[in-house]
Amino acid sequence: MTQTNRLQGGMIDRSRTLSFRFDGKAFQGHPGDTLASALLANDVRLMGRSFKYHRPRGPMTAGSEEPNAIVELRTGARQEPNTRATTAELFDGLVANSQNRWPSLRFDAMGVNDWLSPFFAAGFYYKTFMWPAKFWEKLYEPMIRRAAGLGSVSFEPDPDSYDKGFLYCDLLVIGGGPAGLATALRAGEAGARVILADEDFTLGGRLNAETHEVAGMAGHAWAAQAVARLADMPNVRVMPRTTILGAFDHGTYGALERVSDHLAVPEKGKPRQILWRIYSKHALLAAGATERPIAFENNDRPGIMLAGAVRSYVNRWAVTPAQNVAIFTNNDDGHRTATDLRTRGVNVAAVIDTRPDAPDGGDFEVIRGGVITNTSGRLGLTGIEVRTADGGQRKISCGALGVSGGWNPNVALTCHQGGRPAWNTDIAAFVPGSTLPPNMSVAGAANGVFTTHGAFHTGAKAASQILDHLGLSAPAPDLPEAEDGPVNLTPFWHVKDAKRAWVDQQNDVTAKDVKLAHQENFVSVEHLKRYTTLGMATDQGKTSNMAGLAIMAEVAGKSIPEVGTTMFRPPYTPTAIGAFAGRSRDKDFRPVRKTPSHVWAEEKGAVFVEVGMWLRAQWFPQPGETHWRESVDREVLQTRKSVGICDVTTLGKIDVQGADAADFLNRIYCNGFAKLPVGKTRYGLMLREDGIAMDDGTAARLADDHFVVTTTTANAVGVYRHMEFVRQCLFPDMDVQLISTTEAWAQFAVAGPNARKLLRKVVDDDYDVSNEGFPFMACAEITVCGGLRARLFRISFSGELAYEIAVPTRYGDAMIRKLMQAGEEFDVVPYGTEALGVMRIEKGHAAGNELNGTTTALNLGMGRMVSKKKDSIGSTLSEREGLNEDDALKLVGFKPVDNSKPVPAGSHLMTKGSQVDAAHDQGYVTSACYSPNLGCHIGIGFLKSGHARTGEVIRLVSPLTGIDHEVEVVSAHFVDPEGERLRA
Amino acid sequence: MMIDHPTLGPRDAAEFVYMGCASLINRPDWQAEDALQQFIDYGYQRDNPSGAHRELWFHEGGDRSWLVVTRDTVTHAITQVELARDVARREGRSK
Amino acid sequence: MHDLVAITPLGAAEPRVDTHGPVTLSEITDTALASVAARLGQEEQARAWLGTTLGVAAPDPARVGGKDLTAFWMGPDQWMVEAPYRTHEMLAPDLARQAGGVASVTEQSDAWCRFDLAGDGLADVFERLCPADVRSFKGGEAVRTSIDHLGCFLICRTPEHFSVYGPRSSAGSLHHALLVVMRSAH
Amino acid sequence: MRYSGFKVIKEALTGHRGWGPAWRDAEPKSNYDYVIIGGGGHGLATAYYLAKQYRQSRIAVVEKGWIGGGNVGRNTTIIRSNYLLDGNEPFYEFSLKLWEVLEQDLNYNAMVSQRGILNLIHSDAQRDAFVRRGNAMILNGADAELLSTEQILRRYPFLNVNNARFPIKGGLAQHRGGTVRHDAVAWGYARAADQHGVDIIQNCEVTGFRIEDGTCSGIETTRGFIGAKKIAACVAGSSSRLMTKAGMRLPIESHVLQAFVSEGLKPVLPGVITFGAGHFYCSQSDKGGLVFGGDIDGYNSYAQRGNLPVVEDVCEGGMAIFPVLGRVRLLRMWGGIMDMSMDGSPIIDRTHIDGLYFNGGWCYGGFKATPASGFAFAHLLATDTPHETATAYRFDRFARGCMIDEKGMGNQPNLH
Repeated sequence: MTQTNRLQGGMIDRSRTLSFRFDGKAFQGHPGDTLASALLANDVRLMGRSFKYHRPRGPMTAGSEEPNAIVELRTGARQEPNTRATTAELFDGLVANSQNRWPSLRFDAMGVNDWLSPFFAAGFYYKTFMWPAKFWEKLYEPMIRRAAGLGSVSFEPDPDSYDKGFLYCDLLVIGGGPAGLATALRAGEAGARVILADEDFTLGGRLNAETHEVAGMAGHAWAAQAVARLADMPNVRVMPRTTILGAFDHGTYGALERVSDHLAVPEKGKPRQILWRIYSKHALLAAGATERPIAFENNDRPGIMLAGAVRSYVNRWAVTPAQNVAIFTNNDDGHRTATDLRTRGVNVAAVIDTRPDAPDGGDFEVIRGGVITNTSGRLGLTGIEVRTADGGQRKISCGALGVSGGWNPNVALTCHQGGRPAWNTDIAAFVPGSTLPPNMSVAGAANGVFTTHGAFHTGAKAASQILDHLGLSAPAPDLPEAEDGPVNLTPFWHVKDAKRAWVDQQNDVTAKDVKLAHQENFVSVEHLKRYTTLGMATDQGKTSNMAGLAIMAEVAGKSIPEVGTTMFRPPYTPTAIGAFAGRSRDKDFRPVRKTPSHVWAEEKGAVFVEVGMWLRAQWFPQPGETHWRESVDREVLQTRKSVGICDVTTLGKIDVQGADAADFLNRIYCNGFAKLPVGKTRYGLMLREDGIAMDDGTAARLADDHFVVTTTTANAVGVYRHMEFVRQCLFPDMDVQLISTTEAWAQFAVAGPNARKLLRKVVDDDYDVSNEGFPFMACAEITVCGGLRARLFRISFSGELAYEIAVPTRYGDAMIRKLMQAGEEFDVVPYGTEALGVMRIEKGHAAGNELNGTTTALNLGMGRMVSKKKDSIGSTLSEREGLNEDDALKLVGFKPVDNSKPVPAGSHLMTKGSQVDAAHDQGYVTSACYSPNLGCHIGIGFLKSGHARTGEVIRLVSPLTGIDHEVEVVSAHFVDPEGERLRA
Repeated sequence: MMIDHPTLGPRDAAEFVYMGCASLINRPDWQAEDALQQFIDYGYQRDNPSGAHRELWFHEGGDRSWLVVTRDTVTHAITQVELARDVARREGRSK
Repeated sequence: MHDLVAITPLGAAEPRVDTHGPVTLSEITDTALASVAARLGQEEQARAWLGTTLGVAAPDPARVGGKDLTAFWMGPDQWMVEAPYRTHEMLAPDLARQAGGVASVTEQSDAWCRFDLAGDGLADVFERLCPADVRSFKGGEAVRTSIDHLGCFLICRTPEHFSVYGPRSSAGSLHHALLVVMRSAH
Repeated sequence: MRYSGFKVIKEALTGHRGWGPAWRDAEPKSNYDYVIIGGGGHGLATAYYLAKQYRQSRIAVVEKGWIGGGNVGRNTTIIRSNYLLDGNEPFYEFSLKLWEVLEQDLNYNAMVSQRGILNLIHSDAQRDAFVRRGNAMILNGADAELLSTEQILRRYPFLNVNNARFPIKGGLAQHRGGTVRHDAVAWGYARAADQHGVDIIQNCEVTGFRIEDGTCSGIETTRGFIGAKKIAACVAGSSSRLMTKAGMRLPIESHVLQAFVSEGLKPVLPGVITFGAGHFYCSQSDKGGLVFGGDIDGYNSYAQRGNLPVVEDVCEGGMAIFPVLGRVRLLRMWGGIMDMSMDGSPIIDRTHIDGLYFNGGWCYGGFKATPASGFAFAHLLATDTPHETATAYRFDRFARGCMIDEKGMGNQPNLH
């Protein structure tokens, strides 16, 4: 029994047969099929289960608005939950499984919910499950969660890649139906840069689904010709399988191109999907319309679908959903479906038309003024019950039912920027309102013009206007002949007195639920939606919102536009999270920055650590070292004993030049810089305008009008931005030029008593590095290794005699090798960020943990640095009382009373004997380490009244990590407090 | 969102870093009698209008210009873009 | 002459070359760079001097130009001068001397890594990398833009030859992004 | 009418005819003791606690649209009290305690689900900061636990640890944190307030304040003048727009924060999880959708919608830690207007105008604060003294230099 429902003709390639499996069973279809069309061809109508009541469901539509026929597509890591069978292109080997059912689609134990549905009315859960309170997390919620949800994820990383891109155009045409094609042709011929995007894999829109002729040929043939013409234009980009997701500000559109979803797996190196950001000067929305159902008793059985979808299946895919089909309609479109079915030789059981004055059909029965009062068939439609105009009841046997309640223009994108649609009584539907996104026009069915003729003409008119705006001209178009039938429709939303008539099929919201919402005063559209979940399903309300609104209007005694409409929000159709992330995932989430000595450090077996984007050497393990502390202790001790080398390139460097450079720095730093002599470096503290410390570093004066400023690694970008703000916005007449040079120079700290001796071996003889010739805080431009330009700064973060030497980055690798070689006789060690941290804590230097955005110069023990004699950023607001309290937090050091105890960062401080709670909090430890020099853990941190409490024993508590012991308040300068070493 | 850069033409706002109200250009005089109060207002009080808003954007991913952009906070429509340096000079800032 | 041996931004002794489809991606190391920013009030003089140095007018915004030396626009009254490193290792100090105080010059040679892409279909590659309108480029364009979170300069020498300057420390990430997209686009 | 399981069963068997309106649609009276402007979570909670806890009467809530239509109806539903600073932590912990008894108090199932919240740690410095925070929480009587990566992987086995740009080095958990069905909070408070006699007046927009001699005696609205002894503004993102009508400038900017929900899925995430090296946090609703968000767009906006770059940034964060989500589809995105204050913390205070009170500046942390905000604001309105957990939320803290800056970002609202 293969493809028993396949008809003649259609836009499928019968020369090839594709095999696929659904719920383990093998089927066949053809290229051009969707999963839904192929299953229908094989007489499979049951494809899913609904969300709440687990009702059996089949496809309701033939497009992306599908609420019912959603499946788990593919298996393994590529399993894709909630995939619309109606848009999934068939490929050979496709595997799909039904979802939200157990144990099988045909027998779903959760179907019991359907029998219990009276208890599960809208919002029932807000009224119960409250007792006892503890049971919610333990019992009720797990139960609800297991039952809820639709498809499942594989729990394996998505193996496919996603790409991103950026496109520019004069005109973005959204939708490749007649209106879109006509517009694209016209604009393309006029020379505009055009992008034509359509979600379908074959452009043409309804031309592919209808039997209307265009210019004397089949509509789909005309569409194919138009697409071919467009493809030949170099200024036009035709993008099938591309959904415009959202209309964002200033002509920016998001688009998803499904590059590989029609393949079993993407080609090597190719992405699964691409998220395009399209920058358009104009956009034309020609996204067509979506048919809407009518709500009636048991209107959700597999085999009941929209009448237009029946035509799509019949005409495009040459598939009939059953051999005997009935139609339920309030408009002429339904009759068209019957005609098309008859043309293809399918039996039409009857056309039930709600209109007493419905037109005559062809060779099928029309039941005028009739309504469907019930349907039968547990897993698929077997028949309908009809109440005729005279009140009689008829039972009609059928395997499928096409329903048409009219069409809703696809206005979603017109509303993405806050615009509201307007009600059009003629077609009883919302059409685009007066406030469209800037530079968007709408044509064709999306604008409520439902004929092919109208689509061509409104498209051509929009094209003229857009071309005028672009300053382009094109000859008046010769529009093809096309059908131009009027829309004959009498609004009819639901059959009254139904016990259960589905409005939102996926979420199982019935007409009664809408009425109950009204009864409970959830009348506003947003309340209705949120209370009943109407329109919150994966179809985003495309098939349900209108009926819900209409029923609410009816019970509230208002018109539909008075009740309102809900907002349409992006994305137009649900879109893979992976696509929005693009290439920036896993290890490629953010770029990596490597230091100039990275290759060398790798050779040395360094352990690396992420510091922002940077990868830095954390420590350099030596053979035999089994614990990181061994390595770090060794690096610290050896540096303090002899000499160590550390790559400090990551510190930000900003080149500041200009006649006013010194004055500029005087404004930037709270301490004075105007009088810094050439050849000297000074420590500087920058405040934010609110008086809080922003960053610290050094500024070296290389010339009268030339400084090099360093920043912390973390704040390099922010400080540069801030300096540009001060330069451009606050003091625009200062002669100052700024540029970052962070990456231009490889910079190494050479620290320790033997630092000078080591440097002497690499610095060229022309330069004096003696203590007298190059004292503490000196700086100079020098040469090294026989002529390489370099910069030398005598600054120290470790507290030792130390220098920082900078060479052009390309020589950084060679430089560290040279330094290590020169240091061999001193047993030089490379040290990483851990040892760097230990030594700066031993010296009591503030770093990121102390400059945490809430601390002032006063807190940092640098209150006196804030010059009162000049204007600098932050100096005024730093004077506020709250920042200058007598017992303000001050940076001090801590040593454990019991030397074996740790002093962990993040611990809080309590006065001895006081209560341990927030009210008695005295401060906190910011940075801590084991000091191999002191032989115990030490910490620095902020303590109320700070130094005044030196010698006091206080209580260090970290209830989070189970720590509570005593520490002594000491100076933060644990090592060489007088600074003799760094001046040596 | 697109910002029509006065030198470079329309550029994606993603290339820019936003700071806030352009009134931040008008930094008070530190020697004024009521300097502290002026700085408090400057630092903390905002018009925050719904409608036209003059605001500072930094073209960090571009030419490193600070711009003053006049943008409607309800519709996001941008009506004017100027180099902040020109605005600052016009508003009397110097050195 | 010093005895230090340079390594490439990708961390090797020799520059790397990769070809995929019609596109060749080359790591370029023979480039010296120096930024030139006009001093306040000296904008016209700085532009004139730079024009003399380049042998063509100082490039307009978002443009690149020159002969032996080339320069591209970086910002208001600010340019980046490019020259062969072999012959111009001292580009910045040389320019600083020549500028005679009308411009501030800063060495930028090693702040950047440079990758050149040559071949057909480069727009297909770059439209997946950055929000620049590369399809409209005819040669001579220079824009600062963002490639996978990296601030880069994109220089269109000709539609068949682009240069990308990115932060040198992230050469590996930038190279990876370029290669991935070359494979995706071609 | 009391809600209960028995009532649900009874109504199910009798056609649901017995359910009445959850709250009345009241007509505005000419005079009240208290008028609360803003029918969002905070305004309705204020009215409820004012009526119930402080036994005040003649209370109205006026709402320009439909109740619960602001941020209480468009957030990512998270509750937690994992704050660091003294000015904040007691308040948010008080709020969490109120959440824990909310449903029984309101007789409304708002699905308060203490499924736990976890902040991932990616660096040593971040661990130091989280240890300090966790200790502050415990010292304030809240719960906190420092988890190892192994402990985290037991709960989230599919977290990206093998191919991560920023490795996970642990996490700070608050097990009492979790999620709440956000809309139900507004409805629950509205229903309970209504039952205590509060008038809820929808579709009533304030057009001005009647202020004479420094005293506010009522509001002009689209439905006429409404007099009151005390007027309480509680309008979140619209704070500046409203208070301008009273001649006030605020230390607040309005910014857009986007949020996202995926299609429904069978259970994936057991709790709330926050990425520490990017902008992404996520939980799963009872209905099955993944509810997630990230950072604000960063520019002033009243538009309730954002732009693509932030959508992409958030999803990049998601794919950095959960590459299993690649094929999960984002169903809907939306934006709310955040009243971003100058230090990232709120204001609950009297204004300089007698009779006019202000509650705002919640940034994107307003939802979790709903019960305590209502309680503390009711306390202030009823007693003219700040509630003990909200003493720091004063207007003058900026002038005094007593900012409550959790993130340490200073006076730039979009960085908080």
